[in-house]
Amino acid sequence: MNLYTYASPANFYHLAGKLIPWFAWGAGLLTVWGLYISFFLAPTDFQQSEAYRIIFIHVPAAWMSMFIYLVMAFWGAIGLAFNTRLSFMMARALAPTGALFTFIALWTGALWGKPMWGAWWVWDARLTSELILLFLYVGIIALWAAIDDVKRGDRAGSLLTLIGAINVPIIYFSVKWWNTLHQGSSINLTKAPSMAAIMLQGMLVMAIAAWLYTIAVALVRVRRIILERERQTDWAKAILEAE
Amino acid sequence: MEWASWSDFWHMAGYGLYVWGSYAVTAACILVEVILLKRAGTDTRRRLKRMQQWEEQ
Amino acid sequence: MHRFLLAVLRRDLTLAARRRGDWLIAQFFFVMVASLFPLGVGPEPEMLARIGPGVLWVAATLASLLSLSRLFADDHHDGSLEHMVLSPEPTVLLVLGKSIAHWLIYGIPVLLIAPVLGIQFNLSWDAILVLELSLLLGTPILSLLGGVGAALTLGLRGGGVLLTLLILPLYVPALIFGAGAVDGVMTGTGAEAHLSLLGAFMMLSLMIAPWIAAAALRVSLE
Amino acid sequence: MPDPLLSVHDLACARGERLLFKGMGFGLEQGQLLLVQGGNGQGKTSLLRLLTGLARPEAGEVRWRGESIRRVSEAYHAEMCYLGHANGVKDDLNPVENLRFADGLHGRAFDQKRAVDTLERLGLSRCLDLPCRVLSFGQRRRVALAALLLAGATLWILDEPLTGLDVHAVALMEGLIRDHLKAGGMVVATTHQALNLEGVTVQRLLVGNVAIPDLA
Repeated sequence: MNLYTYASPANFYHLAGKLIPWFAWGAGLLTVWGLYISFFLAPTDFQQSEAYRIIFIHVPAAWMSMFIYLVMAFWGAIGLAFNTRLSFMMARALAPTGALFTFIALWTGALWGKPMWGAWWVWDARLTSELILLFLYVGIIALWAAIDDVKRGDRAGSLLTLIGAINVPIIYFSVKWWNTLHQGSSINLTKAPSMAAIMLQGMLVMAIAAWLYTIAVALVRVRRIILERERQTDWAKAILEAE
Repeated sequence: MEWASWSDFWHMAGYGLYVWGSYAVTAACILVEVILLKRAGTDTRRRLKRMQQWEEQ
Repeated sequence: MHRFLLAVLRRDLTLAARRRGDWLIAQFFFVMVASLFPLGVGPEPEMLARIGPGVLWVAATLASLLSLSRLFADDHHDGSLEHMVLSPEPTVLLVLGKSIAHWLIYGIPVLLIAPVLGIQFNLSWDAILVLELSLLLGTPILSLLGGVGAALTLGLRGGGVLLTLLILPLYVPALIFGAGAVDGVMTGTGAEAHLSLLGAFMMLSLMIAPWIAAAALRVSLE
Repeated sequence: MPDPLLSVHDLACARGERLLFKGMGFGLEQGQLLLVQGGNGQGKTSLLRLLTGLARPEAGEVRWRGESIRRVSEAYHAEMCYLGHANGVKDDLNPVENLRFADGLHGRAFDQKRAVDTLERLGLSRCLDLPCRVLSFGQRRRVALAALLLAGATLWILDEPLTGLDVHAVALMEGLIRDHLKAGGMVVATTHQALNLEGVTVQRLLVGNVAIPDLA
């Protein structure tokens, strides 16, 4: 079992400990740079005036919410296929941050939508799938919370993540299609306004910052989970005693 | 530079509430997550240590 | 293989026949939820016809959840679920059999009751016909996906509520296509597209859900 | 040397984060009985569930005819029958119907006469047409035993088969096990009670570290 030794929780615990500061500092610096671009370099949009500056967090948060879900599904599938404990722990460590970004995407979406379309909430495909994604995150976290047995929880949560991963694209397209049929809501959200290169750059910097932040937070969380699950082993005992 | 003054900056051409509402809530969310994470970390370590002491007796 | 499937079906149907109260509750729930809406939104016929398809679909969805929490729980409780999983046939067939049995016990009565409720909601005959077709294609989805939720939450405290939380988001496409089909025929845009998408979603659920539910069931029994 | 019919290799089992046992290995041939012993919470039931294939081991594997039971689970389950703490008897059905559905689910043709004979042999002749709900715990256990007999499996895995049985039923159970072993069957069982099994070679397996006095 080669995979098993490489993915050994003990090694990973120490590796993660070394990596966390790098990711955390990287996230902090990039956030500062991203915020500088968002507020001082990016020009006023001629259509949306200053309100568009919300997209510098809205779009990265929406990207992250979906990306984290896919990564969770990936780790879950790896765990189910190869029975690697660490992949389940990664999936668990990512979920709260994924839910957080989903919430941020919804919140900022509402605050952006109000001045732009005159409504806090519209049932368009992206907002609706984001809402369903939040429900999925909450469901997965609730399932983990309800199952005391670690092994069962890991596998059950991963199966739910997988079936959700199949379902989210279907939900997106069904809502999108549903909207094109309902003539009542005439708001067209799919038309992207022409975007200045500097705006795109700001969004990308913020997205990378969010990405590094997610990695840092997930590593902190996975270290805690590892320690909890491995507390019977000698190396974990040594760590606990040293502190 | 887009802004003539600080009050211009906070005003955001009338969209201040929306823009700053977004950024403030995002910052608060991340702050809460980091604090909770820190606290959960120390709690877990303390609990595990306590259990270890108990088991060794 | 099909003999095993038939055995599971016959067993579950016999058990349901012995305990009629259990599945009648779900049907009464369906009727009651649907009847509460006119009281809440007012009796104007146009308004009722407008919301009717959605209300009936949501009520059918909730009623399916009510009966799904029992899908594996009773057999788990008396140990017969373990015996069935340990039979020489694959678990996926067992799950498929139990999902089909659930549909026969819950879905068919919904199909029989829905036209009556459709009349209450002032739906036209065309709309009622399409409602029936959409439920015919859509309720199996509820039974199949619900099997996944029932397997995942097997034996958990508060499993019924958790099941609702896990499965409702997955039902969204069925709800959209199902209620949309009836809407389509009422607004004159036609129902064929909705119905064929609903059928496609049903086929997809049929191909994927039993496998995931079988895996979940084995995980839950460990 | 070929593997015994049922063999266990380097098996480890954990409950939660606690390791119950590891490095377990044994083999069982036709006509042999394995008595699993150990105190409460030492992992007897967990071991039996590993043997059935319901639970998955932390490490190691269980083999049937030299193949991992994960790979040949369908063939294995056709030759194995498990009786756990719960009887697997449906309260809403009468004993005969219970046996009929058990047969159906295992792909066997139902033989009404044989089922009734077996139930009568187990002392249930007076309640053949009563729903199992009204039967006592011991009587329901007998229905489960009838299903075990009718399954015609080579390997019986019995978790506390004597719980809730009266003296007659215990004697009956002992007879059934003896007959099964003589006919070339195999039994893995846990029990807290003494078993009278003269003429049978008993293998013992101690799970955990709490010694238990001889029971058979």
